[in-house]
Formats: sequence, C-alpha cells, structure tokens
Amino acid sequence: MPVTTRPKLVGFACRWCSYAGADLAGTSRFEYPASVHLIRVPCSGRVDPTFVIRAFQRGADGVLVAGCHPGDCHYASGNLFARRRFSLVKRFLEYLGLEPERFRVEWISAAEGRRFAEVIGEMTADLERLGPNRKLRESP
Amino acid sequence: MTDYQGLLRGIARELLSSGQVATFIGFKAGFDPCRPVPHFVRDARRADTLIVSAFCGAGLARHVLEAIDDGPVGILARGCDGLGLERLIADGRVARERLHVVAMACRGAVDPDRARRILGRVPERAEVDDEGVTLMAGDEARRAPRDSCLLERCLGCVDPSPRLSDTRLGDPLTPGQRDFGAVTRMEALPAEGRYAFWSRQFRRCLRCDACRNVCPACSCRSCSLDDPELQERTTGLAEQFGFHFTRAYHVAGRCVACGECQRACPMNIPLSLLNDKFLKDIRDLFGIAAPHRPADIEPLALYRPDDPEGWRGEIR
Amino acid sequence: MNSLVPRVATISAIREETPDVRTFTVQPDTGSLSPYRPGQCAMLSMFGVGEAMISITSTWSPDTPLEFSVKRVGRVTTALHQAEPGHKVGIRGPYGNSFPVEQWMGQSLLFVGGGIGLAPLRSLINHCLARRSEFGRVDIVYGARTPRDLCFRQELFESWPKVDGASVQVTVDAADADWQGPVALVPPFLEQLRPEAAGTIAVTCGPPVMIRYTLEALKRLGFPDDRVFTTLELKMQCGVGKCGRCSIGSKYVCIDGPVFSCAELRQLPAEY
Amino acid sequence: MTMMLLPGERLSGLLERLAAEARLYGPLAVDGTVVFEELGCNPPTIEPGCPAGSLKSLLYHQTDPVFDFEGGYTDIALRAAAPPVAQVIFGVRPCDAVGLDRLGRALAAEPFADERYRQRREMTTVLTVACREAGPHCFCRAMGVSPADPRGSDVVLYPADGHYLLEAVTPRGQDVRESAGKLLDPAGDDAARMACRETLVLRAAGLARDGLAAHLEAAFHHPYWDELAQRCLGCGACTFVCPTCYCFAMFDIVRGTRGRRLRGWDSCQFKDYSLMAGGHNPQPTRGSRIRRRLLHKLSRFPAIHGDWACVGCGRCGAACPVGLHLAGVLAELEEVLS
Repeated sequence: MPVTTRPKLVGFACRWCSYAGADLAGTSRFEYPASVHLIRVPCSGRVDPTFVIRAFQRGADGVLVAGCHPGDCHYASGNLFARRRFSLVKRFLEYLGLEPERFRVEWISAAEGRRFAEVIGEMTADLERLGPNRKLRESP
Repeated sequence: MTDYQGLLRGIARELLSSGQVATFIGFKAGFDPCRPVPHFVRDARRADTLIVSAFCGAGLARHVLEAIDDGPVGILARGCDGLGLERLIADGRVARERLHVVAMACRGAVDPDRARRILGRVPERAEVDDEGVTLMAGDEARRAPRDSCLLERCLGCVDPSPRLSDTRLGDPLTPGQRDFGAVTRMEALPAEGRYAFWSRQFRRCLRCDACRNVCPACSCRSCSLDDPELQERTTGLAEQFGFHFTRAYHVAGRCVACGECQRACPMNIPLSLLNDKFLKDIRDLFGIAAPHRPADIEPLALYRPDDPEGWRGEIR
Repeated sequence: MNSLVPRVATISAIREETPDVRTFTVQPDTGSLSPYRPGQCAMLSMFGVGEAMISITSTWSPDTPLEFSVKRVGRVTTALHQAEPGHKVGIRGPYGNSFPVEQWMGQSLLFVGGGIGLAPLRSLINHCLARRSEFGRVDIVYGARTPRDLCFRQELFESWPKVDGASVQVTVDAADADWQGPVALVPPFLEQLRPEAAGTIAVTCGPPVMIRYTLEALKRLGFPDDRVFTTLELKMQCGVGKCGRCSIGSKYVCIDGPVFSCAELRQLPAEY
Repeated sequence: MTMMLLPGERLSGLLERLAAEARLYGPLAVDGTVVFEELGCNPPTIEPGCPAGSLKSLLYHQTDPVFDFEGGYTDIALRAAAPPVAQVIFGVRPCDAVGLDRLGRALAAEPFADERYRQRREMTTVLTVACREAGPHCFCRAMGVSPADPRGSDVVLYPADGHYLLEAVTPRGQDVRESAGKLLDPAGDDAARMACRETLVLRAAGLARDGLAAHLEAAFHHPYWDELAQRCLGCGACTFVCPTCYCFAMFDIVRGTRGRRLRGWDSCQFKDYSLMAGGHNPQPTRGSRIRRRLLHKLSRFPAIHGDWACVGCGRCGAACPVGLHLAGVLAELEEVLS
C-alpha cells in the first residue's frame, strides 16, 4: 500500500512581519495546508544559510524564508542583507542540484495574511508534485 | 629569460641584512624536484636557498601568519599571493606596513602530476611562457599547451601580477576578466546531473581541513567547522554537503579566487567550482567583478536599496 | 562485545564536595564492575554528549558503592554536574594500572594531594588505612585553592585524623575569613613539614603544575625517584590504548598508566 | 604455493565471480582521481603507485557507528551497531596490504581488541596487484616493504604482458583460486613475480633505516621541528590518506530521543587533538605535533608493535598541500642532524 505523506515545509518567519502575517492568516480564517512548521526569528537577516541546510538534512522537503518587504525592516537593513545573502544561497542550492521549488524567499508583511496562505499553498502543491526530498538529507 | 631567482635572492639578502624584515618567505627546493616547498629565511646568509621555478605552485600568503609575530615579513608574491595578502590585511590579520611584498609577474605554475603524465616521467625542470610549457627531464624536453599541464588554479587566473607591491620582479602583466566557463557548463546540466556530480565529489572528502587551512580568507582564530555543535563530524553524504556548503558560503564575497583550496585538496575535489559560482553570481547580480580588491569592497557586507532579488525568474 | 560499548548504569546519589566538584555514586544496571584497584579509572558516558575518563575514588569491596569525584571543566563533566539521581550514564572499565601497594608493605606512606587530585588518592588512602597494620606512618598533605575547594571534608577532618599513626595536614592557597589553618602552596608547605624520606613511599596527585613542583620538592627532601609515585591524566577517547591521544613516548596513559613512578616518568619524553 | 596464470581478458570473469559472493571494491578513477570504490561493472583502474585514498577507508571506516541509543535521562537502551558484511577488494597495492597488518597490530591488539575492525578484517578478502613500476611518491623499500610483498594479502597477482600470475597466499586465497576454476591456467614460470620483486623504487634510494628510531629520539629537542612546522598548515591530509594512521575520536550525535555514538578518524595534526577540557595541551605547537607523528610512526609504534607504522606508500607526500613528504623529511633530518 503506498504511503501518502504530507510534505514537510520549514518556514523561517521574521517576527515583525511574516510571523504576524501568518497570525493574520489564522485569525482571518484563510485556509492553507498544515504542512508548514513555522520558526519565528527576529529578522530574515537572522537566518543563517546553514539553518536552511540543516532543515534539509533533517528531513525538510522545502524551506521558506519570509521577511518584511525591503524598506520595512524593523532593524532598518536586516532584510536588505538577507536579500543579497539568499540571492546567492538560492542559486547555490540549485547549483548543488536542489530543485528550485524547494527553497523560496518571500516578503510577507503583517497585513498580508492572504499572501502567506497563498505562498504556503503554492509551495505545498509544488512539494507534493516533487515528492519527498532525498537530496542533502541524512539517511536515518 | 630574466633571472628572477638571482634577483630575488639579492632582494631577500638585502631586506634581511638591513633588518627591514625578520623573515623572508619564498620557496626552496623540495625532496621532489617538481615540488618546491614554502621556505622561511631568517638569516641573510641563507638567502641563496631561495628558488624561483615553474613548479612553485603553492600559495604563500597564508604562511605570513606563521611569521608575522616575529617581526616584519618579506614575501615573494604572485598575483594570487597578492590578493591573499590583501585579504589578510583587510581582515586585520596582518598590517600592511609590516609586509614587504616582492611582486613577481607570474605566467602560471606547472602541475607536477599533469606534467608527469605528459612527460611519462617525473619532470625536473619546466619553463612557462604565454604560448605553452616546456617540460624537461634529463636531456628530454617536450612542449605542451598551457592548459594541459598548468595547475587548474593558474588556468583560471586573470590577475597574474600583484597590485600590492614594494619591489617588482618583472613588469606587471595586464589583468583580464574571468569568464566562469566551467560554472556555466555546470549550470547547464539538469538538476539531477548536478546533484550526482557533487555527490560523487563530496563522497570522497576526507574532512582533512586542508581547504580551510590553506585559504587566505579562512584565517579565523576559532572556526565553526571545528565546533562539534555546529559541524558534526559524521561523514555521511548529507553532512559532506553541509560541510562544503558552509565552507564555500563562509568565504563567499571574501574569496579572492586564488584556487588554493582546490590545489590543496588531496582528493582533488573541484572546490573552485563552488567558490566560482558565488563569484559569478556576485558579478551577475551585484556587478562586482572578480577578482575585486578586498580592501575596496565586501559584497556581502553591504547592500543597495535596489538590489535584484536573485531568486526571481530565470536564475541562470 | 565491542570494548567501546559501555554498560548502562544509574547515578544513585550525588554529593556536593565543593562548588565545582561532585561525587557521584554509580550503580551498573546489570552485574557490577570487576574488582578495581586503587588508581584505576573508568570511562563515564553521558549519552548524547560524550565520554570522559574519570578516576575511581571509592575503594573496592563487595558492598562499597562505586564512586567518582568529578570537577566541572568540559562538556561531559558539565553534563554530569547537571544530572540528578536516577540519571542513566554509561560506564566501561576499570582501566589502567594501579598503585603497586603490595610492594609497599612495611613502609611509611606520604600522600600529597592538590584540589581534585585527592580523588584517586582517596581510593588509595582508604585502601591502605583498611590494612593499617601493614604500613608504618601514614601522612596526608592536602591543599586546595581556597577553603571552599577542599574535597572530602568528612574524611579529611574527621575519619582520617582519628586513625592511629596517621596525620592530616591541610593548607589553602588563599584563606577566607573562617580559615584557621595554614596558607601556603602545597610544594613549599610540604618542604616546611620536612617529612622523613627514609622508609617512606610518596604518592602525589594534583594539577600538572603542582605535580611538577611537588616532585621537585620531594627530590630535595631526599625521596629517591623510584619511591615517588604519581598519576597522570591526558585527553582520552577510547581508554583502551587505541585512539592514540594519551601517548607519552611509547606509553599510553590509559593502559600503561595512569600510575607512574617518578623514575618511570624521567624515562619518558616531555609530552605530558 | 602453486602459481596460476590468469589471462588478461579473463580478469572481468574473475571479478564477476567475486562480485557474486561479496561486495566487490577496487581502485576506480572518479573524475580523474583514483579511489577505492565499489566496482560494479567498471574495470578497476590500475596505475603505477597507489590510489589517492588508502585501503583503510574500506576496513576502518572514516566514521563508523559503535552503538545506537534511545531514551531519556532516566531510561536508555543501547543497541550495538550492525555487523559488517563480506567484501572483496581487488587491485590493492602491496604497501596497502602490509598497512592492514600494521593497522591490525594496533587495533586488534589484546586485551582490548577492536571487535569492529577485527570482524571487518575477517570478512574481507584482499586481492593484491604487485607493482611492475613504482609511482612518483613510492618509497616502500625504504620501509622494508617490497613491490611484491605478500603480507596482508589473500591473493597476489603479478602483472605481466597480457596476463597475471596468480598466487594464493592464505586459505581464503585458496578459496578464491578454487572458485576461479577454469578461468585460470597452469603457470609456466614465475618470471612476473621475480620482475615485481626487482621493481626499482627510486625514492627509497639513500634512505637509511638503521638506527632511525634512536636517531629520531635523539633529535627530540632539535629546532628542525619548528622549522618544519612553519611550512605545515596543520591540516590532517597526511594522516587521513595514510594506510597505517589509526587515531580516532568518539562522538555522539543526537536526533530527538535517539542517538548514535560513532568512532571517526582523527588526526594528531589537529590543534585540538590533545587539548584537554581544562586548557592543558601536551602537544601545543605544530612542531610538537609533527614530531609526535613521525616519532610514533618510526620509533614508538615499532617499540610497541615491532615494525614501522609506515609502509612507504608516499601518499602523505602526494596529499600534502605544501609538499612535506615523509621520505623528504627523513632525508632532511639526516642532513640537519649530521
């Protein structure tokens, strides 16, 4: 019997914007898949790229880094550094052979509950289509 | 052919005997004629043990850290060493005024293993010019194209003469532009092919840390790769991917493209192909072309309000 | 059975000796450790953290619980200090050689300890005091940084001094308001006491610096090298002479040591 | 023992038979670098000298589970690691096979024999290909190892034009010979073996072994070690490619309530190798660490286990980013001490 599994999506969400956006999605009762494991971080600039690698190693099928829109960072420039950093990391992960859909960076403000639900929905659909991730993943 | 070796010995002797430097770093003949070894001269009378040959392939910049505490250092520098020194200066590990850089125009160093395959025996002497390489052993001599027998790192070199210099050996050569052809070819492979390629490479990694220890941009006094909490010591494929990602990412924007990591790797993992991907993307996205001067610009330590979002659209 | 696999044991009691030294009573869940001799060590595991070689501080008898006194210094020992009674640990051993007590019959004994270095000596002292009649005088000299850092206070101030023909001298490097005793570093303190070298075996253990100066002091006091013993400690990962870390010359501290006579030490290169 | 002849074109047939019974490994060029890999249907890459990585990686794994554990603080269960499976390694060089003997002396020494290594050694059949030509770094003869050395091998194949001379050295080697059956022809002479015995090893010339240990111990305080240390980068390449280096570290990994303790290669050249938790380091400088490595190989290991912990494969020299070749260091020492 084939075992159907829900994709595991790890989301790093900036506490000022994206995490609040996720809250809004909840309080607004927007529907989105329960595949996402959200980790609240102070800022998208706090997300060390090795967090992303670690998530894939320990079994994530996809990783999302979400922060405030450029210009709106609570710490003025955190997401602007993150933008440079993850521009490179995204391309590098694909260079190592990861499918593009497995790693995404999105700007989601505290007002964009619907956008949050959409992103999770899109990513989950992509990951379901791709199936479980084996790349970079440690064997049990 | 200019007698660089004679000139270098003279310069080193003068620097040491006048007390301008306490140590002069260059090369001396190794056990293997085609593998000269880094050499530290502290006594002017030993200056004639310095050699210059087409086999002088190892980078010297990182060795400055071993001698700088004993006083000013004189060093033979090729383009790659020059950038490495600039990196160490920008990172605050070495003060510019404590260095005397003897800048040598370099046309590339011969890879002893490749040369041996071409010549069919251990090469004893070699000469490199712009057109090709002459390999010699005994009375035998053979001409070979540059890209068949130079070190991989020299083939990609576009910055053959150090801009940092106190004394020059030979006129500086014109710097070029990197084309990142190998990266482009890798990018053209399908995702599965890329993953298979890197899996094949990383599988044989010994985790000996040679790539880190030889790198002029990896001079942190304590390294996250040594911390068992941050970098587990297991050697499964996933952990090897993690290790190589971390190493390459930690020098992204700081890498001077000297290619020492790849040259040092005992298992010949093409590490430059990782570093070059970052360098190429930094050029394409942020317009900072390699090799940039470490003192001028740190691509990941700055941003512009209108930076592109590198994850959008066609990413190659 | 692979010699690197420990057996599971339970911490049954924890006693606080000093702010950073605790004594753990450890009971293997199945069977018991084979009879151990004074000076021997065992590898203690904190699962998920790692292993450390710790000297056994209790003296073996069929009904004496197994005890380890541990100073909090590194990852494993910190994890041990965070444990509570009931906590599972791993144990393998006993490892190493031991003090050649049988050869000391009829001799007087001088024990010189510093700080946590009293832990291996305690096993030896209790062993010798249990066979009191076989030895001459028993003198114990012990020092710690401050009065708060003195280990095994009950034995130091109550049981050992009561033994017939035994003396205990305690010193500290720096006194506090309540300290009435001497204030001195162990090596000069020892020299002031002028212990009789003839017919005496000296055993010392403590921090590396203390050991070094104590060995020099003992030499000046007239103790020949082959009648002075110490126990060494180096980093260890296997405890069975394989991992390579604790080698000094062609000796391994884990299997050829940890007990060395001063005469043996002089034969070894300065790698400890 | 009797010699048999294996015609070159029947080698693949022999490999197929071996692969049917156990996992078959051998030297394989992967993107130009020769390493020991599972051969599958690829022909082995036999070049002068030895592969970049040493044979120990197949018997003494880079990291190897010791046991798994599961549970919490007050309740824990251990499960020993799964036993190793049978393997056949083709195309080993004599130096590597002798290296196994040295590894075994250290790891399988009683009373605390390393069961993991011993089991794996028992499950391994070693088919050695003797050398007709030395590699650029080889100096085996200086270390008392011959290019036709049978020690540590089950079967030795001596290459000749178009065929191999096959000699079964151990009972397990006999089994291989029997299972090869009709693939083998009777051999007419043992010229190939004689030729291998006489293979010229250039780098071994002039290296004196007599009194080496005493010589090195006498040089304990010589400033040469610090001179060497300036060049050394403190990486572990030399030790990890060495067929006889066996130092290891133990470490735990934890995933939730499960964990595993592993044994993994460690290098005495790393700065924290002997660093103690309290901060004391008995090998505080690179010079002291290089000295320790050489003394261990050439003085202390022989004192304990009776032979050099070096088989002269020369990999340390090939792997070293700054060209520190063990034979070169020996030659240099000779010079600075005289």
